[in-house]
Amino acid sequence: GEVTVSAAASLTNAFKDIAQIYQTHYPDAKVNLNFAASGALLQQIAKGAPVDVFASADQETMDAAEKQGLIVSAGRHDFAHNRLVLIVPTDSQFAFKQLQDLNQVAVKRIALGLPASVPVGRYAVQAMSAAKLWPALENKMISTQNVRQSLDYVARGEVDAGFVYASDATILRDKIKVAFEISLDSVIAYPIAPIKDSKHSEEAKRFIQFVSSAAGQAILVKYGFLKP
Amino acid sequence: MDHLTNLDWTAVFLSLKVAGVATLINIVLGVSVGYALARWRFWGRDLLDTLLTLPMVMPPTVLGYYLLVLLGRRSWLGAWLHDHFGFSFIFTWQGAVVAASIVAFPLVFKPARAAFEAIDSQLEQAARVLGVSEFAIFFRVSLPLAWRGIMAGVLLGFARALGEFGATLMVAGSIPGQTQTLSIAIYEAVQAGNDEGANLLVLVTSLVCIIVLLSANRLAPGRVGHRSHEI
Amino acid sequence: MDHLTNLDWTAVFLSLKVAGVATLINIVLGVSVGYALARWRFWGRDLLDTLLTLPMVMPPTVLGYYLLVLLGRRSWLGAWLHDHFGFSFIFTWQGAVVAASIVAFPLVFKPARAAFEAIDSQLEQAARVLGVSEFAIFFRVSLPLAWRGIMAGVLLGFARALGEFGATLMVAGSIPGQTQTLSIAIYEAVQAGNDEGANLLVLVTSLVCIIVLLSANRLAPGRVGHRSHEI
Amino acid sequence: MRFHLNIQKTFRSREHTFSLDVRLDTDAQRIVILGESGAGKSLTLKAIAGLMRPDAGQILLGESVFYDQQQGIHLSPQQRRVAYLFQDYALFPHLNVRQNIAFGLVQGWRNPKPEFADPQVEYWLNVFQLRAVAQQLPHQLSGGQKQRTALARALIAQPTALLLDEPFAALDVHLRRVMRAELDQLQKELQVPMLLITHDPDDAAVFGEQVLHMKNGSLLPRS
Amino acid sequence: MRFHLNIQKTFRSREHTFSLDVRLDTDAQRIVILGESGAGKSLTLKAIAGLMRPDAGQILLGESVFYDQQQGIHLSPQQRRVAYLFQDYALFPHLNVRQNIAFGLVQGWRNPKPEFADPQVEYWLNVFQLRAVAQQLPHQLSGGQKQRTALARALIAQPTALLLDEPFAALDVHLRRVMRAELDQLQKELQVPMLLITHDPDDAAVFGEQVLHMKNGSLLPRS
Ligand SMILES: Nc1ncnc2c1ncn2[C@@H]1O[C@H](COP(=O)(O)OP(=O)(O)OP(=O)(O)O)[C@@H](O)[C@H]1O
Ligand SMILES: Nc1ncnc2c1ncn2[C@@H]1O[C@H](COP(=O)(O)OP(=O)(O)OP(=O)(O)O)[C@@H](O)[C@H]1O
Ligand code: MOO
Ligand SMILES: [Mg+2]
Ligand SMILES: [Mg+2]
Repeated sequence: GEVTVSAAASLTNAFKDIAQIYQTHYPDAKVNLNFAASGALLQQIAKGAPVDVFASADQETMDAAEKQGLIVSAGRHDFAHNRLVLIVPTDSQFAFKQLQDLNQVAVKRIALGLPASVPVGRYAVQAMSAAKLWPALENKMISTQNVRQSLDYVARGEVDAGFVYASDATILRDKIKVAFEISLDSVIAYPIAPIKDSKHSEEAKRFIQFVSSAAGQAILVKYGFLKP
Repeated sequence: MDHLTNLDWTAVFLSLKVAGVATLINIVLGVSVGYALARWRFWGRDLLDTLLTLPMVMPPTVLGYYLLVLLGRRSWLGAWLHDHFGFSFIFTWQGAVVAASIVAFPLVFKPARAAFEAIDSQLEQAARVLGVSEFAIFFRVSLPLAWRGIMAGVLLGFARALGEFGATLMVAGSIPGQTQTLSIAIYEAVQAGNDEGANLLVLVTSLVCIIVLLSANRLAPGRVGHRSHEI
Repeated sequence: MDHLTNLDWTAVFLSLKVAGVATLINIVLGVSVGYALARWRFWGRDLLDTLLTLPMVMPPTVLGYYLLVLLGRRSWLGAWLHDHFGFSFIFTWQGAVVAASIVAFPLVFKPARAAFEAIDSQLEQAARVLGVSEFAIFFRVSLPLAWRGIMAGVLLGFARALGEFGATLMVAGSIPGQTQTLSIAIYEAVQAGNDEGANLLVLVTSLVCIIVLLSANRLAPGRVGHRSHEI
Repeated sequence: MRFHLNIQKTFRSREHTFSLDVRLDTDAQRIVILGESGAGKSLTLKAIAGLMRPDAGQILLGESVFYDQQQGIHLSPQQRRVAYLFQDYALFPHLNVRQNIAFGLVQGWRNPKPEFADPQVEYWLNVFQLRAVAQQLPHQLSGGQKQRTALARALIAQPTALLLDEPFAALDVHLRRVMRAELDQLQKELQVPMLLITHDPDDAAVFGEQVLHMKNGSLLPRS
Repeated sequence: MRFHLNIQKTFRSREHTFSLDVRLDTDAQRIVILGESGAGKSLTLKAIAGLMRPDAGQILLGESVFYDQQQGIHLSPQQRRVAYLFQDYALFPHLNVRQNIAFGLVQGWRNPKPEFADPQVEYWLNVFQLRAVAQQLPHQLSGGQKQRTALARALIAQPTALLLDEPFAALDVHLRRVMRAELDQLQKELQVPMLLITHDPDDAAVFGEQVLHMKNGSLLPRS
């Protein structure tokens, strides 16, 4: 049958591959993928968009969906983990090893996904706060609309560094490099869940299973995600 | 590559369909509203004009959000449409048409109004005295004389409808083959780091736009009674 | 709430500054280009017109990306500006102006061209015979007669510049108090699920736009030689 | 046919006020209006054609009430069906001579084609010597060609009255004579009232069953 | 002053070809052109004013070469500085009577103010009896008022020649007489060549030092 999957923009490449393999596995299936920012996807679902599966980039959005009764809570689970990394231009003059290094005067600007709406920004702020760096670094931050904008700023040398997920760092590999990984108190986990109003709940369940299967996980790993 | 080429064509046709239908709607609505604003004097005319321009100032995503609220299944209108016709604007190409129409509407009605106002009203009077109905005067005198200005707006509106993605993405989603227009595909390719794909799509969109605009220029009815600068 | 109110006002003034300067630039450039396209016949004129319309069809984010490539520190132009003047468009309000100008440019030049083409060229000839220079004729005859159409485009362009956020965000970033315009603030509020904040900002933007557009209508020079429909 | 005119209208501009006050009641079929420039001749014809709404008064033509302020009647120009020649022609700039002349012959929302053929159109093209320029647009015409086109356009439909504002002003003496004869004949066939504004004494001689003088917005008694 | 005219120009429209071929060499200061409608009179004046570029020939006025195809000379209208009255007036619709008349008096990029005061403007407003309507826009004028405004606008600057296309066509007999006298005097003061197109034999009588007849695009020898 047909199944419509709303997935966070950061999952674009991985889910395109997964859907393709899924369809060769199950020739009767047809996967419609709908990508946007997690928040936009939630708004669409809340207003009755005919979606069967929701894969969010953060727990908060999925929590909100659950609170509004939009998803089947029993079917919710995490299907991937990610790591927070600091990236710099390949020709960067800096050799950052830890968050404290960002506190030099020479470091002028750092790209950060808008904490209010971009999950990666939220995790980065958490990490900087934990390291007691947050108010000090705050006015070096350039807020970005999404991960891609952060990547572009770093790649074009407009900022000295940027916070992204390890999976995002697989894009523009020739222009950026990972300086170091940032350890967090909590794990970064991607939740997936079937939608309550779905008319294709069987197909939805089968797709969610496939994402968590070995085949699905292999693809996710290829794009920089970790097994949950 | 093959896959990409296939994808392109559906997106191209979908974009043309969405922008084309939206433009048709705006020709009818925009020209009528422009004409009404130019001809009828009523209290609050300029305020109405300004209110109708507001879709321009709103970030399209926000506009898309409001449309979602208005047309979604939970809304009065959305529920009614769904219950009676089993139809919903959300995640359909018709939803994309609605979004594109609203975003492009001010571009059509405002130049149309200015063009109608620039007509020498004595010509419309001459037509009246000749016994031709107001309806016919509109098509036979006012419209041809305002043609240039109207076309400028319509072509701008078409280009905008073709390029719109903020509101469209919100209302219609981004489902390849169904609602993924060229500009959404571009946006998505950029997000996914597929820069060559994005550049190719930008090229395709630009070509589509150039072809449509150039052919529209050819379509224009013969130069409307104007001397060249020197004879 | 207090914080929000404070933020609003900087964003309001910044938005007005950006949209205002962008509109001034477009009045000069858009009207000149519109005039040149209307008056000079050269090969590829319609093609040039179409190419200049292309910023309309590109998703603003993509346009912003190209601007980043063009103006960024790694570009020839960006590097030159940085080395000689220590100035960069990126992350400055001037960058926002560039983005807003480019996005709104087609809205200004296209209606302007149509308005200039609609002028009865005999009037310009009459001015020539009276010994008035071509430069003065432009300001004393062509511009006043094309005024309505030009204003329609300029007001559309202003609204668009005020509402633009895709390209602006890319070039200027979103630094509160420095480059965070109203529409970027709206976008962020919506993204953050702060609906009341977003609604308030939308209201503020709409009011700003209404006030500016209505006052611009008042500014228009007296009705340009047109009879009311019935005397 | 009785023709009753009693209209008042005031125009105020910043420095200047112009008051029109025209009273006329006549059975004459051919009326010529003479008068100095700015006397109100054109405004009077406009009021009769329905292009200017007076402040007060009545306009009656035979049985028809064109305008009556007290009864609140103000027929639209379409309902009056008069032939009206604009002093400055008001030709449609996007239509050629043939289409301009045929304009009132076709109803519906489409203009006559550039090659529109019709016995009446051919007749007027010949009589007014416009055949050679039939395909030309107004801006490609000479002054006299424009005037003849406008006159043909006005006369072609079967009008209830002929209102002609200096119909021969742009024509040479020879053409004036030809067209005067043509108009003379037409009026006799149609038997409808004709009001003609002119500065040419010859026009007054041919058409002036009643000759009126206008001055400062009012008609003076016959000279 | 010698006036030499030798121009050729062909207009082709779909059904009709019109060829202008005008040859004139004269020392006369006052030239009246008569001729049937569509003969090419207005086109000839346009060529002299620099508003129409001939296909071939020369236009010489005294010492000045206005146009010479072989030498590649084609002065702009601004350089010729002739007074030209358009047959259909071509008044600026956005300027009032006063501003229209003063238009050529001010250089620079701003139009004269609506209240622009200048002895020359006052003079012509009085002479042409336009004082009362000085603040009105063209669409608020009568036909004759428009024509007088256009004539005043043309005459006010010190021109090198007077090119007048039916200057009195819309005026009543009395005004014609007044303005004819005025023009007569002006020409005598300025001592510049004057070409006047008219259909009125009285004009020919007053101004016709040399009377030319035009037919089918060519000038016939003096009648
Ligand atoms: N819209 C208007 N506003 C103000 N005044 C006007 C308007 N229309 C006409 N007038 C004035 O009314 C007067 C009469 O105008 P009208 O056109 O009837 O004159 P006319 O008798 O036809 O003169 P002519 O022979 O010069 O054409 C003029 O003084 C004119 O300035
Ligand atoms: N742009 C043009 N294209 C084609 N034909 C033209 C053009 N302009 C003028 N003509 C033709 O040239 C001829 C001469 O026109 P012109 O205006 O010089 O006549 P005129 O002698 O001034 O007549 P009138 O007394 O009626 O004003 C006319 O037959 C006209 O149709
Ligand atoms: O600024 Mo937009 O216009 O996202 O489509
Ligand atoms: Mg008149
Ligand atoms: Mg002529």
